[in-house]
Amino acid sequence: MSDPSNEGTDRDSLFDAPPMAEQERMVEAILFASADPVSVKDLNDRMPHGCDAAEALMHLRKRYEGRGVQVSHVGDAWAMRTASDLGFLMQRETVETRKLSRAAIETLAIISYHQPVTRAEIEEIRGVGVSRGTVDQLLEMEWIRFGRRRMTPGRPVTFVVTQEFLDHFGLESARDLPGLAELRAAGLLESRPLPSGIPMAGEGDLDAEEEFDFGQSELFED
Amino acid sequence: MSDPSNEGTDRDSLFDAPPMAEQERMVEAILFASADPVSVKDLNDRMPHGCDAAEALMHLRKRYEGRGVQVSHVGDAWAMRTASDLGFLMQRETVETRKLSRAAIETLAIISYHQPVTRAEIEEIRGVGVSRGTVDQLLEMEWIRFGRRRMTPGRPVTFVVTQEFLDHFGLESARDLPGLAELRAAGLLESRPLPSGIPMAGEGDLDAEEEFDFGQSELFED
Amino acid sequence: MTDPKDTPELQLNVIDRLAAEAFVIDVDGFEGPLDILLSMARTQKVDLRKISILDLSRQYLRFVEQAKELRLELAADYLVMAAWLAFLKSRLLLPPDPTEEGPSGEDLAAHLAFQLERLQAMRDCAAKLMARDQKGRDFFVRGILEQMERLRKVRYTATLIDLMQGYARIRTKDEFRPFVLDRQKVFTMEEALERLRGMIGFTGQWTDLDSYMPDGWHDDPVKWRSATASTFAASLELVKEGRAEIQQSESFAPIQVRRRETPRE
Repeated sequence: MSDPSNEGTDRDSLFDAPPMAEQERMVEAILFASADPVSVKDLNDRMPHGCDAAEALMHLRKRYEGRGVQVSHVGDAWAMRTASDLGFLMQRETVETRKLSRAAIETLAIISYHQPVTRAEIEEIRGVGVSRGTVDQLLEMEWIRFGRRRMTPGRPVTFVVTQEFLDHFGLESARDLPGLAELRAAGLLESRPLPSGIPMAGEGDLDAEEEFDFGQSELFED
Repeated sequence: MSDPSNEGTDRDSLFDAPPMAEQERMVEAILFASADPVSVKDLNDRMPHGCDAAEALMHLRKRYEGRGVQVSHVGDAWAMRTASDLGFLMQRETVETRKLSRAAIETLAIISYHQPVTRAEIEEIRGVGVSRGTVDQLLEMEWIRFGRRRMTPGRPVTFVVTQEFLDHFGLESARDLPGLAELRAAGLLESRPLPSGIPMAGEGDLDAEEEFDFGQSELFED
Repeated sequence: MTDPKDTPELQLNVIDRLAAEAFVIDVDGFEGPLDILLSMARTQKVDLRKISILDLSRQYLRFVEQAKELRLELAADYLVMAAWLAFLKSRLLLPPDPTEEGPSGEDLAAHLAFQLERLQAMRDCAAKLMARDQKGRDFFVRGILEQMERLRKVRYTATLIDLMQGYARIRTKDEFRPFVLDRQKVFTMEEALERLRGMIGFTGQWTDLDSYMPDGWHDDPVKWRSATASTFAASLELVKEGRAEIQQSESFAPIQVRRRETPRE
């Protein structure tokens, strides 16, 4: 009732408005419990007759200055919000470990075996495009970094693996990676003769899946 | 970190905890943002290392004394709630709760005053069978939950009240139930077995009833 | 409601039954044996141990009779109490027998009094509980919830084996022959059907299926297998259409087909 024309009417004199401290409590409770910001008019409508929500608000606002919660203006209404400097308390960090995608592993493998290697070379070896996302991910993980530019036309950048990469995989140097012959001996590299010419179930499926998951972007991006 | 064994360790001394005023702000912000009570442990987990949420809470609680919003203790957790004398301002926020049957209310009272209590004991106190529907309703409202099994023949489950129950009725703990001490002094919370040699309401018939149709009797109750 | 255990006189229609139950509930307010006793004990305003158990029993049994007419389940529940009371009455009326074991009528009455007092106390507590300030009615929770933001940090990982397998996969890719169906050596079902349809019209006699195979498909075993399979499948299709009959004298004997004289429609 900040409207002066309302003051001193018969109706007002019938009821004494609650003391300002009480009005402040009311505004506090309403702002706290409201799902949406509340306008001064709404406050006045909800509070007993004769209250001055605007004044109560100012008191309340002052009271919360510097507190963990702020009384703030939202549009033409008011709301209580946690202080912005405490936003970090409202976040909970969860670390999820996920396996690197097949595209990323293959790209990483090529870089580690062929470094320094250009993107075009990676693509040639993989037989499919390499998405920017895949390379960025490996860069961000700090498993690869840019090497020297190749002294060929276009001066393409090369990629090399990092110390971080070597540490993660427990390698002294990239040269320690087992060669093809060793991979074969370890059974990791089966040269699968397929007499019937029918693709192996796993192989075909995985390719299809990759196509769907990563390949899509890879086909279009570059 | 109210645990004294944690104090003065090397780890603590590495980081200076924020000043208590700042910790109080943090607790304020966290409690403010959450509709559910937050435990001291959760507070400490979310606040920077070295904080003492329990102490900050005490300061905060004092600060909100007499305000429109209160810091209230609910079980082993804390929550902010509007002062109940201002409920009249909140018609808009009022939640229509499902009307509880008389059977449900009595069952709830028995569980809260006698917990942990088995279904047979509830029936013995009420003198009639307790329908599954009644218990289900209380479970669904999250006012009761299963407690430990009683180490008696048949290992019956027991019921206890929940934090939500305490929160709903503004109780710090089940020990604060009204009239609990008087009831205990009067011996009315004891389980006093019936002098032997006579049929007991809770034993014979009611079990049979449960077998074929639980809670017929309760249809009469309201 | 229509429990088969109901006796015939209880087979009232639903409206009658609801009315009957409403009568029990609204008018009497009785809800269970203890409740009845409680209200009776209260109206007599006396110590249970001193009241006439005989009177109490009589009143009680009268109520049970009344309830029985309305609903058997209710009465059955109450019969336990009736038995209890009858037992209690007998204990109180007979002079105590020193040789008999078990509780005295006094003990039983005392226990009954305890049960009633306890139930009343719980009812009072329930009322006090519900009269408390309640969440969502008298006090309120924070209206604007700030969701705990979950910062999901994903850490990618791979093992050396993954790496080597990945590399091996790429390096051996060339050794795989992409799967392309070799159409040259496949005699399709459609082809066989077309061929068989054209030829069967001329054959009224049992003829080996083998003789319907296309020329030049007998020599290459791969082609022979394919042509045999498709021609057999085509013959089955014609049988299904009602245009041919098929027979085989024994296992692995030649399969024979012939035109069906009167095609089924």
